Amino acid sequence: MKGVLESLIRGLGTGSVYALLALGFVIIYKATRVISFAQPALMIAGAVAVSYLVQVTGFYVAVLLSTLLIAGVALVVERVAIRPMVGRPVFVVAIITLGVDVVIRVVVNGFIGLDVRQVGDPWGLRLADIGGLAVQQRWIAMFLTTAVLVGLLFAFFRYTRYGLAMRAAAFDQETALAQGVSVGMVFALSWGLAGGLAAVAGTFVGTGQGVDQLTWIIALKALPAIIVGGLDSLGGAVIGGLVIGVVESLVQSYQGDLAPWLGQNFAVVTPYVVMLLVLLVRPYGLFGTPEVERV
Amino acid sequence: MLEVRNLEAVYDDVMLVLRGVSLRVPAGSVVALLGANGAGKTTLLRALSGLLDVHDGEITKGSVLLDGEPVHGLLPAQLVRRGISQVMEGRRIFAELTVEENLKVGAHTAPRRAAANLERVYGLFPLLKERRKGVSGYLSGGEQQMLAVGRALMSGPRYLLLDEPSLGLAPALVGQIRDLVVEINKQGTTILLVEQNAAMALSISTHGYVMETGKIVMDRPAAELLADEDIKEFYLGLGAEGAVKSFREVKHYRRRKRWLS
Amino acid sequence: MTGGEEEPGAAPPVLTFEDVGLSFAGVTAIDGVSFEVAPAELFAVIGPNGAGKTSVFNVLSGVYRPQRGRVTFLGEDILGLPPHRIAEMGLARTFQNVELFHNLTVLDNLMLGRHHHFGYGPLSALLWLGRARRQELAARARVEDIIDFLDLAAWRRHPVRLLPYGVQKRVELGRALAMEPRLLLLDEPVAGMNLEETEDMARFVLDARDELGVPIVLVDHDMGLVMDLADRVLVLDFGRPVALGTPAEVQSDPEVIEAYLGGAP
Amino acid sequence: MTRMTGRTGDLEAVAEPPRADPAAPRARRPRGRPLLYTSYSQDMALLDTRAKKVWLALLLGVAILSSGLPDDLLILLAGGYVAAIGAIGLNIVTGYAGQVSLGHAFFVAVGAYAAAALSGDPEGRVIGFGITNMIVWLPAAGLVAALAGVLVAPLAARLRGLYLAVVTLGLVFLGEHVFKEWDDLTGGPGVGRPAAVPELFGFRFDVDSALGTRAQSLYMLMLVLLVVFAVAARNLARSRIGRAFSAIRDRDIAAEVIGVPLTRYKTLAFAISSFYAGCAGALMYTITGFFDPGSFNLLMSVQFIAMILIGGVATVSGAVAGALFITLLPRLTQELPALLPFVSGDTTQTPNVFQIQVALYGLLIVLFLVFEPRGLFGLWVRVRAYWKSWPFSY
Amino acid sequence: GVIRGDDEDQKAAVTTGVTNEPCPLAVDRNKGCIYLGTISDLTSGPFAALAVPITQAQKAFWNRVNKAGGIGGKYEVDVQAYVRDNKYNPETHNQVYQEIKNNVLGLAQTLGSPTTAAILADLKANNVVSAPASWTSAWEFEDVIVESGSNYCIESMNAVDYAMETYEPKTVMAVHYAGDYGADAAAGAKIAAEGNGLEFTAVETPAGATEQGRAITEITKNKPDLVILTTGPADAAAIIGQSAAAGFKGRFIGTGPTWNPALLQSPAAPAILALYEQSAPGKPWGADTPGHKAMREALGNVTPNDGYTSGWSWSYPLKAALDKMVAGGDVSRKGLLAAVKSLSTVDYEGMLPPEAGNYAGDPNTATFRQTLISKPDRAAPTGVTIVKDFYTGPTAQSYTMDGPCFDKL
Ligand SMILES: Nc1ncnc2c1ncn2[C@@H]1O[C@H](COP(=O)(O)OP(=O)(O)OP(=O)(O)O)[C@@H](O)[C@H]1O
Ligand SMILES: Nc1ncnc2c1ncn2[C@@H]1O[C@H](COP(=O)(O)OP(=O)(O)OP(=O)(O)O)[C@@H](O)[C@H]1O
Ligand SMILES: CC(C)C[C@H](N)C(=O)O
Ligand SMILES: [Mg+2]
Ligand SMILES: [Mg+2]
Repeated sequence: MKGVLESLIRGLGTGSVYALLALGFVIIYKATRVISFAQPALMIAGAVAVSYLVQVTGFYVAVLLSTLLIAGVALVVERVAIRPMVGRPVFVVAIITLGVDVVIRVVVNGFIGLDVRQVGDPWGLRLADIGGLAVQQRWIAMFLTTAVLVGLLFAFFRYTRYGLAMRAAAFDQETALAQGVSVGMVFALSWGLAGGLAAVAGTFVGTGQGVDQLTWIIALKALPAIIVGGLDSLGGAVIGGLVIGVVESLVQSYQGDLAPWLGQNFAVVTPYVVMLLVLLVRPYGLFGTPEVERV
Repeated sequence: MLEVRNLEAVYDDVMLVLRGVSLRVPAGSVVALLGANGAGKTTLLRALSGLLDVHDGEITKGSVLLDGEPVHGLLPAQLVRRGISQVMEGRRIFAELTVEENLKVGAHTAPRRAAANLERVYGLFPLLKERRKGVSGYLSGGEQQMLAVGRALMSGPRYLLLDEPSLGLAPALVGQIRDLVVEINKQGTTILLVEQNAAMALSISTHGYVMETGKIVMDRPAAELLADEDIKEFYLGLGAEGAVKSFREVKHYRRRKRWLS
Repeated sequence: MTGGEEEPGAAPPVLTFEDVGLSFAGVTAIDGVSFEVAPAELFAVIGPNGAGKTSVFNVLSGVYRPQRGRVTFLGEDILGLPPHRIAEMGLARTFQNVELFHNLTVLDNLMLGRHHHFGYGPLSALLWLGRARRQELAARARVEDIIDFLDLAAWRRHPVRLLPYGVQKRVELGRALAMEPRLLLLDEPVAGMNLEETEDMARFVLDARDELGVPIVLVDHDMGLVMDLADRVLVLDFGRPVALGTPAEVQSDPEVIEAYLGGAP
Repeated sequence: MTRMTGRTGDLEAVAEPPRADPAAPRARRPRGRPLLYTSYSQDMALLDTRAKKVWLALLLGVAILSSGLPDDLLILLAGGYVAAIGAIGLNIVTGYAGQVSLGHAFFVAVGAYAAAALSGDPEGRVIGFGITNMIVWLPAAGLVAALAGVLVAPLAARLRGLYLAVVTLGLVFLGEHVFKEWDDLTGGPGVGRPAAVPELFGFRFDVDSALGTRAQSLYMLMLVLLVVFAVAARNLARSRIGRAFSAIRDRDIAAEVIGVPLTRYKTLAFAISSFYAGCAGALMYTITGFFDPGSFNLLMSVQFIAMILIGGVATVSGAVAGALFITLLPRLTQELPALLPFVSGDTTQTPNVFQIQVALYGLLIVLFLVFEPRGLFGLWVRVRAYWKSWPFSY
Repeated sequence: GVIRGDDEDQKAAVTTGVTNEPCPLAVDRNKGCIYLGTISDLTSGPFAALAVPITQAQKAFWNRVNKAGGIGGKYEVDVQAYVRDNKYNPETHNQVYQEIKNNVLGLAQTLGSPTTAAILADLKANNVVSAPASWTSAWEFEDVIVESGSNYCIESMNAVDYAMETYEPKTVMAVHYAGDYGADAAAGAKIAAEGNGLEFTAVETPAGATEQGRAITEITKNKPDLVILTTGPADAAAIIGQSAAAGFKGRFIGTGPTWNPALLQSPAAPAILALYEQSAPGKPWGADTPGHKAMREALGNVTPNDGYTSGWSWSYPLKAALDKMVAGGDVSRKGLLAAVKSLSTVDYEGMLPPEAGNYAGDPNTATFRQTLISKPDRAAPTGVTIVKDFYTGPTAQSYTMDGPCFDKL
């Protein structure tokens, strides 16, 4: 039982990182109907920026600066490579983000160099004792940070008109323009937010274990998470991320004993299995908006 | 005053669709723009609201002046802020948003007046109020058309460009739309009305233009147009003696208009 | 009268619609509507916006599944059949908001109308063997007739998305005709057209009925057109039938005037 | 080589399919189009104009003459031709039928393993049946992959847009897992297995022979196969099936209402597309002779998508052009930095040539798509439209 | 029978990849040039962090050879004209190999097993001698591949035998990547464990520090006395750090590529210092041998990394073979291969024992079986100091190399 709880908590910890990553994807999707494949690069860039800044400013300031920096990078990318594509087929834009990802990663890899870089977080691998359970402190930090950021985002979308503007722009850019929505501004906003979130997520990925040139791959975990939650739902992204994290963690712990016939490391593909199962029942994920079609 | 001078517009760098169009919409007036399918009416409205770009189109010559100031380089959002708002052809509602959300997007540039404008629109279209929580994509064609008109009013525009607002509306509602146009015009909004329902349009306009293949071919006060023989025949469906013709008697397709030859 | 010999009701009806009811979460779209369409009849359905006209079409073509009622087409019960099956039986329609395949040319759109008339499979398509080739040529000849008929020759190779609205409506009619329908449903065929184009469309509709003998169900808000062309008219309001009769009868029905026509024409 | 010239009639389909031209109405026929067709069959032919025939002859000539290029380029081009077969396949499901699939790598893998297993050494470390004749394993690989496509289709048919894209991406991850675990078939990650043996009735294409070097044989083999697959795809596109695919892409409800059964056609699209992918997979590794399960990843799927986007969606010639572009791009970017004197060849320096190469790869894709979102085909249409509609077609 | 365009370039050629013209960066312009290719994982692949220093060290190595008079006084060696990035992808590897193969005599480096396997047939058909950058046991069976130092399989056998002496474990767990690297080492650990009568389990783990949950669970649940790790550095840190945090007290021994000096900066450092040791096919950067000294001098002011050490030491057999080839007079690929086959010792300037360079015998006798064990040490340049110098454990000693180990897991 204790084992189950511990792997559940580990799942919630990694799940909150997936959730942060997923939020970035969802925000961009909401405004542009594009899955931005540049998120992995922005994430890793954020972590690497922290690993340099932390030596000068200390951890928390470094995270803040890195978040702003990466949001800025995302804004530049948006302005240069995405804005000109307003009104273009989304898949073309998706492939462009992929090219952007390649370019950014080359640069970031230059900064990573040969070694594993440490983000210098205050938690390390220290444990906290919660009701007799050994819980890594960084997981608690991840979970709380995610909760706070999600709260802020919800408030932003709830109390400003930009949430609606994003959805309108995503549905029909021309019509949104005709309503006076500055589609460019909406794009920039979504990219900026997503970039900042990626930086925070990247930093958390790096806690306790550092970042190297391969760390970006973890960002892909957000894809099944957003499908599970529904591509355009912020709440869904959070739930999806946590579900994926928890299921994965449980499978890591118990699949070997319970279902060895699934092969070694079945956990690696559980996010996708969960995704498929959810879609069998709900083709738009748990909270996604169904496409409206009538003739 | 909204004024178009000698405007030329091209799609895809090659298709010349407006060929030197000039037109004036004096403040406070209702101006009708008539023309066959493909004449370039929608293109002209796109040029006025800054949306040509989206269609790979551009203005290659001429100018658009708003109160004497050139505005043809401005972005759509800037134009909306300056008071030009458009009801687009084909309704173009945000199908995945609810009725009320659609209207709120219309108020994007005027958040402070949103609540008041919302009440005004609901007053004009009670049906929308009834369905305000419903997903707009499931509305019937005519209901969507009301929503599109309502949405354009949400920014409280000074100039309203209406692209076939009566399309798909039941006769009773066409009457209402006409009254509505008159009403908003009275409340101070200037209107450029593109319509296929020429009788309705001319009956409430001060001035009318007829456009064919990218050119203005007639430019007269609405009353004169209503009396014009050609307009009667080709736009109002009145025979020489003023009697309404029956569709069953129509024998030929594609007649040439006299003013084009 | 162009309807020809068959008096409505004499021969067995092509279509029967019996006490159909359809509603969506909270909205009643159709509520107990019944009617029949006789061979070669031009039957019109009118009513205010949201009255349920398009929904009737959607039920007929299998897009909506009503909660109650019975619908037969050519004597067969078609409720529950998938749309493509109904289309294969010979029911063709146009849509209120033009639903063409907008990246395809006029020609391809029309050829698509003939989709279920082909009988060759993937292999013969990949190899373009005799069968595929012969059938395509035959279909092309039929489609060219329609192009001539609807005067679409000038647009033949244009992607339909670039065509003016009125032409798109004509292409849609052409696509329906290419299906060689045994019943034609037209949803607001002249909306957004000027007078001249409306006249053309009226001509096409009449000719289609007269030359091909297809019965037609027409929905439109252009009263001039409806009253001129229709043999019988059904009026709906809030999904309920309000009146059914000849144009003259319907036009003078006070309930219809109240609900639909309004004061001014 | 003489056998090849008989195919002259077909390759031009690759050069320029008779797409509708948006800019010019029929009344003003573009130069090179005959003013009068005497029959619909002429009008519907793949090569309906003289210009197309000339283009064809030119392209084919160039392709054949290219067999005199150095071996390394031939190998590269042969790889490009195989990639083109795969890209044409993806174009069928994604370009024509509008079902965006990021799962192409999975179907490529299925084909590659089916072929490798069929033609593998029965005594070897991994599963093999010793049937090396291509005439057997190539269609078989296609069919096994097509079967996989048919199995996936029912779920796929329920999904739309990016949901479908990510689900098919999941397929790649699941497939990777299976292939990595199934050592007996794949040899396992980092170890791999020998690929299918390209043998046709005793003639081996993967060894030097009297007819030419190994590279020349492979090049010609892939060229011929590409022509065959491309022509078949063009045929499909102009048939009822291709039209039905496009109809589903443009407006699925309307398609169904005019009589196109959606699920059946989506399944068919996946099946045919996967058939192409399977064949491409089977052929792809005959060039290296060896492959490992790590190759069938997201990157491969994405590259296929990039090929059809860069080439121009829903055109066969676009897929071919895109495939060649993507395959040749690394070679190109390899040469470019040499022109920049300040770039270091020293791998410990940043930036060094190798980093610049990778960055250029990404950058060129971005630039290309930003400036020509309709791809190479769009570029071509633009050039053509410019000449044809001058001064103005209206 | 076809006339090839590239024949012209070879006018000044003695044979493929050897010219009488001096090297582009020649020290002595009177000498000819032997070109060796390099195909490595230079940017985006998983081993870039190792490949870059390997490549750099080899450049320095050959530069030193050239300065010292080159090969037999007649030739210098160029390893810079034909360097290609394989992105750790077999097809790419093959493509770039095709591109350079007519310009090089052999390959100074071909990184990775599946990648090298993708060109192996061609290497064999054309007698292209190549130095691999990987230590998999499969290479023992290929004449054209000149491997230096023990393979992963032997290295892990020795690691288990060392642990037997030192910690007397009862249970052994191999936590490993799949494939030629991880499975090769795990197979060695298994053979040694079985030979020593220990309980053995193998846990395959995917790459990625966040993917190690299962490995950690297995370790903390089964509490093996010894864990043989074959992963990458970041993953190793995750496994060691989090297992220790969860109370695991057993020992870890990792293979060479598992280590990276930066791990001592990670939060897992205390656990690593307490529980971890490292097996290796060669001595670390700071070792006191003439070869190491020469390497440090040649590379100058770089951040120490044992990628350099490996790249440098692998080059000795190629140099020995080239010397022998030039001395023997048959300057050609065949000549080089013959020279390789006649080498039974190589002078590694102390970096490896001379017997490590045995390419003459059959695979089983030629297999080199000595490795060493180091322990983490903050003071050492690459973070490790030797605790047990070159040795052969009893398992490795008696083991018959009759096929790649990874097939035996
Ligand atoms: N995006 C576009 N690209 C290319 N050509 C276009 C585009 N939009 C419209 N056209 C062409 O421009 C011409 C004018 O079209 P426009 O839509 O302005 O006509 P309209 O007068 O509004 O017609 P309707 O009454 O049918 O709405 C038409 O020939 C049309 O085919
Ligand atoms: N799929 C659906 N989901 C929810 N409500 C629907 C749906 N389809 C139709 N409705 C509702 O049913 C009613 C009837 O719609 P329908 O489209 O049939 O009207 P109509 O008579 O065609 O009107 P119009 O003349 O405006 O086109 C409307 O109130 C509409 O909002
Ligand atoms: C550089 C090495 C760690 C490479 C690894 N041994 C492989 O064969 O792929
Ligand atoms: Mg218009
Ligand atoms: Mg309707």
